[in-house]
Amino acid sequence: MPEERFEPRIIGFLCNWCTYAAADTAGVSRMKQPPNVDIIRVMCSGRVDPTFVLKAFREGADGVLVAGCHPGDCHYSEGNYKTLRRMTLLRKLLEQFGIEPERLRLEWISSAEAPKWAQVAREFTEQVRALGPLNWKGTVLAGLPTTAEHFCPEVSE
Amino acid sequence: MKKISIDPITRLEGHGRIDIFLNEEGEVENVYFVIPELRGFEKFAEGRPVEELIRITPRICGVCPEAHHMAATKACDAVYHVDPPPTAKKLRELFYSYFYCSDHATHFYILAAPDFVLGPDAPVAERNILGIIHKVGLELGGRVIQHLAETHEAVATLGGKDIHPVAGLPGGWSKAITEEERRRLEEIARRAVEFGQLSLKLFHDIVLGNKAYLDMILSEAFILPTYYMGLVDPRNKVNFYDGMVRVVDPDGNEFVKYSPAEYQGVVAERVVPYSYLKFPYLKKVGWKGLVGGKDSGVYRATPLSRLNASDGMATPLAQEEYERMYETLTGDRSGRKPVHHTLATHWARLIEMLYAAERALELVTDPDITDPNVRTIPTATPTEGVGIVEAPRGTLTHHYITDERGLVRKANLIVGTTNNYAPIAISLKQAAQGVIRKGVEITEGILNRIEMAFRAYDPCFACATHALPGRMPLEVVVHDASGEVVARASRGLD
Amino acid sequence: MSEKPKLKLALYWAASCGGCEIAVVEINEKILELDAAADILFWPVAVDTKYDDVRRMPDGYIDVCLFNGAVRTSEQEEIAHLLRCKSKIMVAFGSCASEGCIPGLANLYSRNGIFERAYLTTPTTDNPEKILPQTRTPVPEGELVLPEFYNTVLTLDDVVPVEYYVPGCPPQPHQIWAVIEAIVSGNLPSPPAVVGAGDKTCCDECTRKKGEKKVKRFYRPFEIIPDPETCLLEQGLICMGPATRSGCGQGKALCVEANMPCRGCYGPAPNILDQGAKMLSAIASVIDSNDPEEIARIIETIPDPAGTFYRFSLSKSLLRRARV
Amino acid sequence: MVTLTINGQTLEAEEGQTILEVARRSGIDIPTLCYHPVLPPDGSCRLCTVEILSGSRPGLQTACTYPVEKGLEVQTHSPKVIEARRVILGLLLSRTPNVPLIQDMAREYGITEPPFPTENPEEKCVLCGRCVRACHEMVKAGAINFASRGLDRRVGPPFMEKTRVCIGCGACTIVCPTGAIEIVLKQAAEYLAKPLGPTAAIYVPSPQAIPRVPVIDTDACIRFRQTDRTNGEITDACGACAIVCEAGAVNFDQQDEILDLDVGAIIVATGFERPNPALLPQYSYGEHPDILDGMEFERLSNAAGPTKGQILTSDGRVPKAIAFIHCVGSRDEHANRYCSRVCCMHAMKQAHIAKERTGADVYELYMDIRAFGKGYEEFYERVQREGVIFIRGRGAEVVQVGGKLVVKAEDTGIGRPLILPVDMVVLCTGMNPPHDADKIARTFGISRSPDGFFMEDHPKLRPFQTATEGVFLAGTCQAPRDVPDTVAHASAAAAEALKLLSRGEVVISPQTAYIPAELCSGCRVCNALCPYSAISFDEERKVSVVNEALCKGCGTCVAACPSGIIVGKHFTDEQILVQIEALLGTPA
Repeated sequence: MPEERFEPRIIGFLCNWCTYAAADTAGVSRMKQPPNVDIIRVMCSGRVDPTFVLKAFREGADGVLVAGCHPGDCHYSEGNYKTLRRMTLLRKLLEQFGIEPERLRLEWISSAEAPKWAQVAREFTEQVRALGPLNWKGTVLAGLPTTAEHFCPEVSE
Repeated sequence: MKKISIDPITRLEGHGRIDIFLNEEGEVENVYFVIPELRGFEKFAEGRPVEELIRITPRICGVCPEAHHMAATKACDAVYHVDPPPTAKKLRELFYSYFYCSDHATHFYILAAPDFVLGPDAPVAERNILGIIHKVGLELGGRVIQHLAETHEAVATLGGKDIHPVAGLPGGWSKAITEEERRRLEEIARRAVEFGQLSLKLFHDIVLGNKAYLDMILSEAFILPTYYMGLVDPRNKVNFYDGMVRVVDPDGNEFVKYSPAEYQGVVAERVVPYSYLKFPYLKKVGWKGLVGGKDSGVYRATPLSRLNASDGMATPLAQEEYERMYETLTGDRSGRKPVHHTLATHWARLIEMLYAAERALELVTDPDITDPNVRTIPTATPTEGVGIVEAPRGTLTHHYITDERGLVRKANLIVGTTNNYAPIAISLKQAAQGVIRKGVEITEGILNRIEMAFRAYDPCFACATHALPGRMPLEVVVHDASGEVVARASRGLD
Repeated sequence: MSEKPKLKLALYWAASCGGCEIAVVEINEKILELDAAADILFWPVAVDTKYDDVRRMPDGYIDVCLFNGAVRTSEQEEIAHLLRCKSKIMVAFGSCASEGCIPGLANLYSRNGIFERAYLTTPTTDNPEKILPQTRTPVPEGELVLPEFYNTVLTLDDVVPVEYYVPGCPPQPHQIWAVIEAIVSGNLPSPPAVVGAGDKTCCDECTRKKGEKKVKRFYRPFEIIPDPETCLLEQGLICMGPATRSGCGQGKALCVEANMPCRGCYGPAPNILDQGAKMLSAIASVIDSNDPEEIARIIETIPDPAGTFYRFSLSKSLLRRARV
Repeated sequence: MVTLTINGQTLEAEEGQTILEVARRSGIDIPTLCYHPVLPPDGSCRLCTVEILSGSRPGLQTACTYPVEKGLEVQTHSPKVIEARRVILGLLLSRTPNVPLIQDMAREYGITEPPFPTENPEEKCVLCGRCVRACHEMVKAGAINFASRGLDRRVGPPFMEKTRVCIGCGACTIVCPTGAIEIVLKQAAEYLAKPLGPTAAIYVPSPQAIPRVPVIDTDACIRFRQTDRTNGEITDACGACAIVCEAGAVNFDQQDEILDLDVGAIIVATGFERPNPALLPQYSYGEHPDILDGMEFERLSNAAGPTKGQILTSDGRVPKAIAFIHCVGSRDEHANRYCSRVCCMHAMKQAHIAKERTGADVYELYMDIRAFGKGYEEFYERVQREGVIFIRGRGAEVVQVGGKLVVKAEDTGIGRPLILPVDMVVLCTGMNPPHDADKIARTFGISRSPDGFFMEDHPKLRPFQTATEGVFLAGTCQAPRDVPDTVAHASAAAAEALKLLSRGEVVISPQTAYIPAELCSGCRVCNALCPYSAISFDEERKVSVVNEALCKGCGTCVAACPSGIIVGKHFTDEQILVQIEALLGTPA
């Protein structure tokens, strides 16, 4: 039986004004893009709490894509700079946890750049595919108790 | 054949285990002392900013976090090639002295005293601090508690927190003290000195005054000649905070005197498959297994060792008591050293406690002690450093190697109790052989006598294994020749 | 209290440093009140009781078990199960039992890495035959055993259900006493809950003056002498206070009072999922630059994010451990 | 006030006026030559000589320099005066026998032939010195002056050589009564040659300009050029316009100002930019003066334009054939992909005008005619009826063959290549977004669509609103559109803005941040993060507070809050975390 191709799970956090709009247009214009990226809409990339990224990795994401307006074009004027700072530091942290920093990607995609969105989605999917599965739950946390059970050890006199 | 160790219930029997094997004659064939814990601090120190180890390593042991805090702080001074301002050094030693006052008191009154004050054969349920208080009366009990409370308070004032202090920094101490704080600290130091004298008086009355105990202290079962290690000042007086490490041989002659940076040339640690703890020994003498004497690298690092390895105490009252102890135990006025009586360690501990109190008083009344200049900002590139202090349970060595940004690449820790792993194992075997005889019923009391040999070292295997758990309850399992368990006793130790 | 039957209390430690026990002893003279209010059935540290006694107790015989220490070996896990079933109320006592504490930092590495460092590569190690400790070792007289050393440091509630958590490394005596009083008087909140701590962050207790935060570079504690009045974070010292539960000091944050930044020993603030991620977010947010190069430069001054932001809570973090 | 009589007529005059001024004001003619209203009087040509019958200086005096005085009695045409002028004019005519102005003046005094021998019949300069005074007193350049004496006396730069001191302003040529000075400075020549550009340093931008006030082209104005080149040493050069402006409306000190206004709404109407046809080399724009773009043709055909609305080629001929090339830079993958929407119609309008005024053959080279507006299609038909020739096919190239223009195209109707020799080519360039549109967009927090124009909030439902509350778009800054559409669009924007203002309150989106005061520890991490300064710190309670009216709900503070207590309404942590779980919970 032939080796099955690895299909990465990717979570994308998209800002409402730029990248989400771009992704929307890309869809409406029937641009070719992989199904691997699951999108979560936030008003601004500045809303993306590193907690969300770690949560995504913990729950099994192989890659996380955070995308917002171009620097200077943020609908909220500065939010995306905060994102830039956070993701830069977060990448450094991920490395310490043995997660390739490339699994977390930050992109600036304006609402006008639907083709860029489609291309980034394709590229990143391939990039993560090349990195291989992360599957945190299934490998790193494999065998660790998650929900504590209550039982009494049998007592032998 | 039923294997004690694999039955999940019996495995619950504790964190340290003494396996005593009897031969056909019912005499002690062999004794194994097993430490089932490992901490891995050396590993996860890697990658940390070295100055953070000052706040991380205290978690090796919650009983003597101050010792690790201080060893780490000194190691960091060395790593950054920085010399703290005089007042910073004084504050550190002052802090450290109060810690000794409380730690030694904790051990003597809460752990050791039950054996002496209540007696080895007293009912289990009473052999604890509350029992002591009932026996010696609330008045003394109250003094003990007050002493502990006040010395903890002093440690907290100086170190920011009493358990797991925070004030140490490469190049100094994060916090100067105000005149108001100083006055309170002086008050505490004065009472600590009185308490030290009081405790010694108690020891003389209850222990030395009691022939049975004195005989036990002097008995063969509790004599073990080994090398002795301890930190000494330039005048070879006992010092806890700083100086050179001095080792004397069983005859009391200086074997080696080294500075912290040279420790690797002196000490090595032997790995055995049946325990998570390594056996340190003197490299130059070599590893001959679990035996004492001049030809074995086994050494001890305990209060008694420190006294044996020194030429006396740096403070008057302690010096007096120091001379008295050697007179008593060697039977002549020459003050011949060393003495090998394991149980004398308790006496030595009280002498050290008195010294610590006296030293604290000296420092807290030093005119510079309130000087606000307590920091030197390091400027040199960090490299490598070793910090050594005397932990109550033995010489404590921290050794860090960093990259040019001061991130730890390698760490090595040889902690107080570890030094004494081998001698404890030997003492246990001796004691076992001394008390277990064919046909003698093995009572709780008998086993407790074995533990007394153990307890004299005030072993803290939280430290020893840099593993957690801290306090280690001990299990004594006696197997007959067929491997059957014929007796078992266990207790929590502190 | 004397009328109603005395409370049955048990204390135990697993993978801990013992600081929690010392902290209990440090309630000082109150230890006598405790003695009056409760029977300490089991406290290996200070009280002589045999495991057999515990083993023979009926299930749920102990009213409250204060369990400190993380779970690192098979043995500790079994003890946790035993005490859980003998106790009505299980309390994760202290940072180790609650979040894994500093021992949890071992989760950045593997068991093998730890063994290799401890038994093979430390400079003073003498191990010609490259021996590693074994769970079973045959000796002439029989066999010696060691418990299994887990690859990952677990928290108490990873292995047994827990009613209450008492944070802190160690829990501060005044908080311990508050908890004991609550237990004795039966004034515990409905479980699961954190007791013996505040419901805000250290900043709430911190007495320093706080302003808007914009940081051009971060300093390590030994690099500057901070102004004693001003928020340490504003001075470029990474202080975990903002993401850390309050409760350590009575109206002051202990470490910060000593001019040292908080490291987070009281665990995650009440409303956050992951202490490290939250602190990372806050720290990154106050970086005062929009230029990628400069941002990278400033972040260079934060040498050890994982070891700093997860100093005490790694075992309870979202990722729990590193991939090695 | 003083009273005097001229030629027996009693007149009132003001202190300091000259006899000449008073006489001219009262319509009494006194001939002048060296006199110029904007120059200080000199009295050097002496043509304005009059006779003082009674006054402080009786006898023959120059009227341009003689200040009025009480009881002065003047005769401007007494025999003595006439005689004096005849002598002067005789001398002048002998010096410059062929200057029409002098000839005419002499003739008035009955002199038809030079009474004296002529040195140089080509001489034009009468040495009146107007130019010298202009150069010194007005321009303050001091580039020219009199040289030599007597017969050799002449005007020119030092040693009659080129001088750097001359700024080529041309003032001397303007004041010279006899056209004796020629400008040879290249830049000035070009400046004068430019047919469709402004014609003076001060001009009305366009005949329809509102308000209809002139502007000063500071690059051309003598005063400003002098100020620049002397680094502010000379700041009062020329000022001729100010001297002649009786309303005193000329103000050289006006500066650009930056005003801070608090407003409740903003309408962005920054318009479009003319594309530069030179970027499409096939059309040879800039290589021949008769290749124009639409705007230039507009100017040319304007009644107030340089040709008074006559459509002439650069050499002043009436063109016999004109080609209009559509879609230059529009619907072109090498320029703008979009249709500029207005070109078809303005091309047809201009063709109509061209046909009407020149009767030339007018060609429209088009791809498609987009006559979508009201009455547009009818106009298209009318222009066709007028004989404008519509050729379906894009103008491919404009070349010069022997100085004549040739347009190459393809007639897709007959599927043949086409070669049109014409006299004038009009390139129908469309509309570009302003080159600095990105700066504007950033300033107002609005975004741009792929074509570079500002992006409306919704193409159908919110065509002039933007994503930023209170900022509206009007006209071509949003997309190319013609006048009626622009008026409609702009009116709508204005109405929307007024709605906002009159309501006096704004509707804010529900996605705001909220800080439960009882949970806030006052670390103030969030304070500096809000771009709208919506977060303030309550020193009393030591907690941070969100002003929900200011908050736009970006959630940056929510993500940053280290104690996790800031609630991002409608995007709460819980909501997002369950999304993550849901997405990853299901098997891939």
